[in-house]
Amino acid sequence: MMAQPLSSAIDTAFKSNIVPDQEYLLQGSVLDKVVEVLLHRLRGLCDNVDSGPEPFQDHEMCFTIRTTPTPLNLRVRRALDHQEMPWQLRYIGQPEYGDKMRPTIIRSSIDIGCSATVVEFLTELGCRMEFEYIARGYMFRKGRMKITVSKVFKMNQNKSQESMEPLSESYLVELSVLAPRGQDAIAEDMRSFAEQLRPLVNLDKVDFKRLVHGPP
Amino acid sequence: MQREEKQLDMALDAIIMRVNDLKQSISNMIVKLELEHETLNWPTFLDNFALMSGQLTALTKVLTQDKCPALRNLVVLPIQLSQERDPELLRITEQRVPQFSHDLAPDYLRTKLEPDVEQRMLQLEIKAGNMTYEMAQKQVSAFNKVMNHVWDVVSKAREEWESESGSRSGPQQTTSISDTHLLVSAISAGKNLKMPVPQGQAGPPGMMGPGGRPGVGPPGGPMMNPGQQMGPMGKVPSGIKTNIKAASQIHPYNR
Amino acid sequence: MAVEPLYNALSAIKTLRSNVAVAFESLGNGIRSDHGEDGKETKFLLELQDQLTVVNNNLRDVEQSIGNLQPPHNPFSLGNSGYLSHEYSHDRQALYSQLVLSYKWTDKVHEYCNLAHAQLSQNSLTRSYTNTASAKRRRVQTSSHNVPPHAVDKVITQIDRLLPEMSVSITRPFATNVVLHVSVGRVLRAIIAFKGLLIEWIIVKGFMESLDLWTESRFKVFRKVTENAHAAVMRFYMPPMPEVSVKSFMTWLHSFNTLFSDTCKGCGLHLRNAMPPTWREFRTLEPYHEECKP
Amino acid sequence: MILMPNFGVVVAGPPRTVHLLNNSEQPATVFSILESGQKQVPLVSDPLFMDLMKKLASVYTGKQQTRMEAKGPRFEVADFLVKLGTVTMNQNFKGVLVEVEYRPCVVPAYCWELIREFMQGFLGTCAPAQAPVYLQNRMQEIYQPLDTIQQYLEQFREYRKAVTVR
Repeated sequence: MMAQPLSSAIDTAFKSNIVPDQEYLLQGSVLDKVVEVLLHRLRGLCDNVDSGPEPFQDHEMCFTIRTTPTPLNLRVRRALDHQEMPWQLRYIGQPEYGDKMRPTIIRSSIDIGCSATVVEFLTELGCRMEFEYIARGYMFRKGRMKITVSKVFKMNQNKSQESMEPLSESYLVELSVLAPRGQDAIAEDMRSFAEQLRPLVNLDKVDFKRLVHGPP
Repeated sequence: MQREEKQLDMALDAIIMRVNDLKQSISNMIVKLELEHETLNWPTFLDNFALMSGQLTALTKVLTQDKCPALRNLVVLPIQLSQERDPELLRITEQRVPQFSHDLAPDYLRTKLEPDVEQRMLQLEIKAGNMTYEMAQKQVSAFNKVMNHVWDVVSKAREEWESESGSRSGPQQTTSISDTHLLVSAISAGKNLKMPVPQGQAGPPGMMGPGGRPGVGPPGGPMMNPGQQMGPMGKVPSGIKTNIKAASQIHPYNR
Repeated sequence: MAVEPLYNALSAIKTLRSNVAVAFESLGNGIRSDHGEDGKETKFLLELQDQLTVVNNNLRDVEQSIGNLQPPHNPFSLGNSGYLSHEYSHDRQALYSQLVLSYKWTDKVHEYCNLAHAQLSQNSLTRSYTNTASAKRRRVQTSSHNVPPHAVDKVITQIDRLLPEMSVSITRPFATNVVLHVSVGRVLRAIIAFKGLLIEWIIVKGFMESLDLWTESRFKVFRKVTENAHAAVMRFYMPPMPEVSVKSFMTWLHSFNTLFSDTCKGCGLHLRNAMPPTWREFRTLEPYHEECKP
Repeated sequence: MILMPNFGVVVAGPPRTVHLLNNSEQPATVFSILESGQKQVPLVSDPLFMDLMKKLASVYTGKQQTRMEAKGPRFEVADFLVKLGTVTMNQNFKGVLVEVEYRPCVVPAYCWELIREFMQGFLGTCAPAQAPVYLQNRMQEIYQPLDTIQQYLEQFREYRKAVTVR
């Protein structure tokens, strides 16, 4: 489509596998009443011991655009607690669950920092917003692994942040690593880290597709 | 006569065997105490006692058996006393008794307690005999009361401990699979999050910042991912807000 | 140096401490079983009273023995113990070499302090306690160095209100002295460090640049303005009337609001050597190029 | 030094055009401008956005692929930045663009006169008397790198309309 020096530079980068575009992912949840225990344990396990957990509050919007063969999912995320930060546009590919032997979900993912005009841009481009939500919680780091413990809220119309309606009585726990293609060793590290959080949280490959089509 | 002697021999053999067993286990225990007192734990120690007590019971059983002739009717006579060292005696007594002399024989053949021990026993028996029935009863009940109390305390502590450890190991729920599924399908596919009204208009409902010019709104101009390998940023002015923030955060005066 | 009274004082302090500890301990324990059943409160109170009297007496002793002490006139001399660093035995050696080092160090500090004091008391030309290179013009007036913080705040907020195009924020990174962040219109920003009400240091930078006290602007024009601002600080320097000095400097700085849009009074042009007029006349605030100034 | 604002066009079903531009002053930034009728939506982003556009390829009929480039030397005079760019459209020479930036000043209105005087200094009568149309509505606002891109885009559009070399 475009043959430009910059894009060809990116092409080369992709070809030589230095662009971290693969996301290794494990998901789970923890009940509200024991989230403190989990946070405490994560504080001990993770790198940012002295600074404590990093709080965040993000607004995420999910867009789709009709492409062939499958529609494309794009996500826009912005930090509500740091309005001056750039917004994040994210492409997430189809997750691969693999067989029992594969420790984590793998999906391709492109993270792009961008300006606040991104929503208008996508809308004009022909994308349609499917849904939006607010995630509020804490982020931890352990080496390259990122652990988020967050509460998912529905967007309400009057936008007041106090009266947000939580989606469930659990916190969502996600363990993810963004790595270049072919670095499957990290998945093993993730599995062993997830093992340390058992039985408090069962981090696993959650196949939401089956859930959506399964019984409600 | 012949038959009785045979029976006596057999009974003595049995008794000697039992006594040897007992002796063996006592010496084992002493060795243990001397060599392993640092690592010895209470249960094994008590096991040793239990073993000895069992052996004692066995011994008493042998003594009270019908087959056993009445030993108290028999007399042991020292036939010969000698001041000479007797190697044979030394061997069979495991180097304990070197000679069978006047000095040692009375002690080894003693059937009654030593006089002063006997006297003290007598005193105690008198004391016990003098006690009235009520007093004894009272003391017994007091003792029972104390024991019951200790028993209660111990059993209560045990109950608590067991219930606690039981609840801990029990399946206390910290995570719910249905919640996991709910949350994951919500953030992945928008389950329960999709707006009730079907979107005829694709525009987001007015939660956009100022459109048109970027950087007029809060997010400041073009900002790069710091991890880019594309080289240093050019002259990229960031938002005004960022500037102030940066200035107050970085302490230039802190040397 | 009489050692005897020192020992006495130390032991008096020791007694005092132990008796105070006793008093607090019995106070902390409250009424004990050995107070008996009848009138235990009064007994306890009496006991406490006794202990407090003892403490009082001890305190008096301490004060007395302190009164007997004389402050040392000269630094302690280690004398021959200085040679203890030659001690051969290993475990001792470490201790004594450190002792001697720290003695030497304190001795040096003492010496330097004396020298510095002599220097500073002679040299009345300094503008402040620290010698800055550009600061040796006029007589020092300690009064304008040492101004209560709220007075400084008042003066600055007054100036802030006076000049509409200028916004000022006050920070105090080091206790009392003010560091001002000033922005003039959308043209420039400046950071000004004060000592009391005297301007110590100023850096002028572009509106989008990040401010700190030590790095210069990326742009030539603002480096030039910074230079001129240092000259202006000198020009407006007036210790007897620090408020006036600060006010006139700020007014001068404020005139840079039109740095890019004014033409030079001398040549009537915007640019000379690709630079806008960076000089402002001190009294009239008229813009001139560096090369055109009268 | 080279300046290369790149120019790619993608057209979707309703007339919508996405221009992707890149400036060597901000090498790690991609500027995208989406034109939909009269409306213009700019987006400033990481270069990875290019990769995302490739994923979207099936949406677009890459009908009019035009690639324009301004390339040339870069000079610094005191705080002025001057770039002389040779404009090519699909390898064909189109003209020369002169970019003058006065970097210390962030509000165009403050320094327009100053820049004009500077340009008269070396362009003589060729120097424009008026600020570019794009800037005229934004004279009082803080200048962004995106504003430079927008002006280049405007100039490129002119070149595409003009058939002959100016």
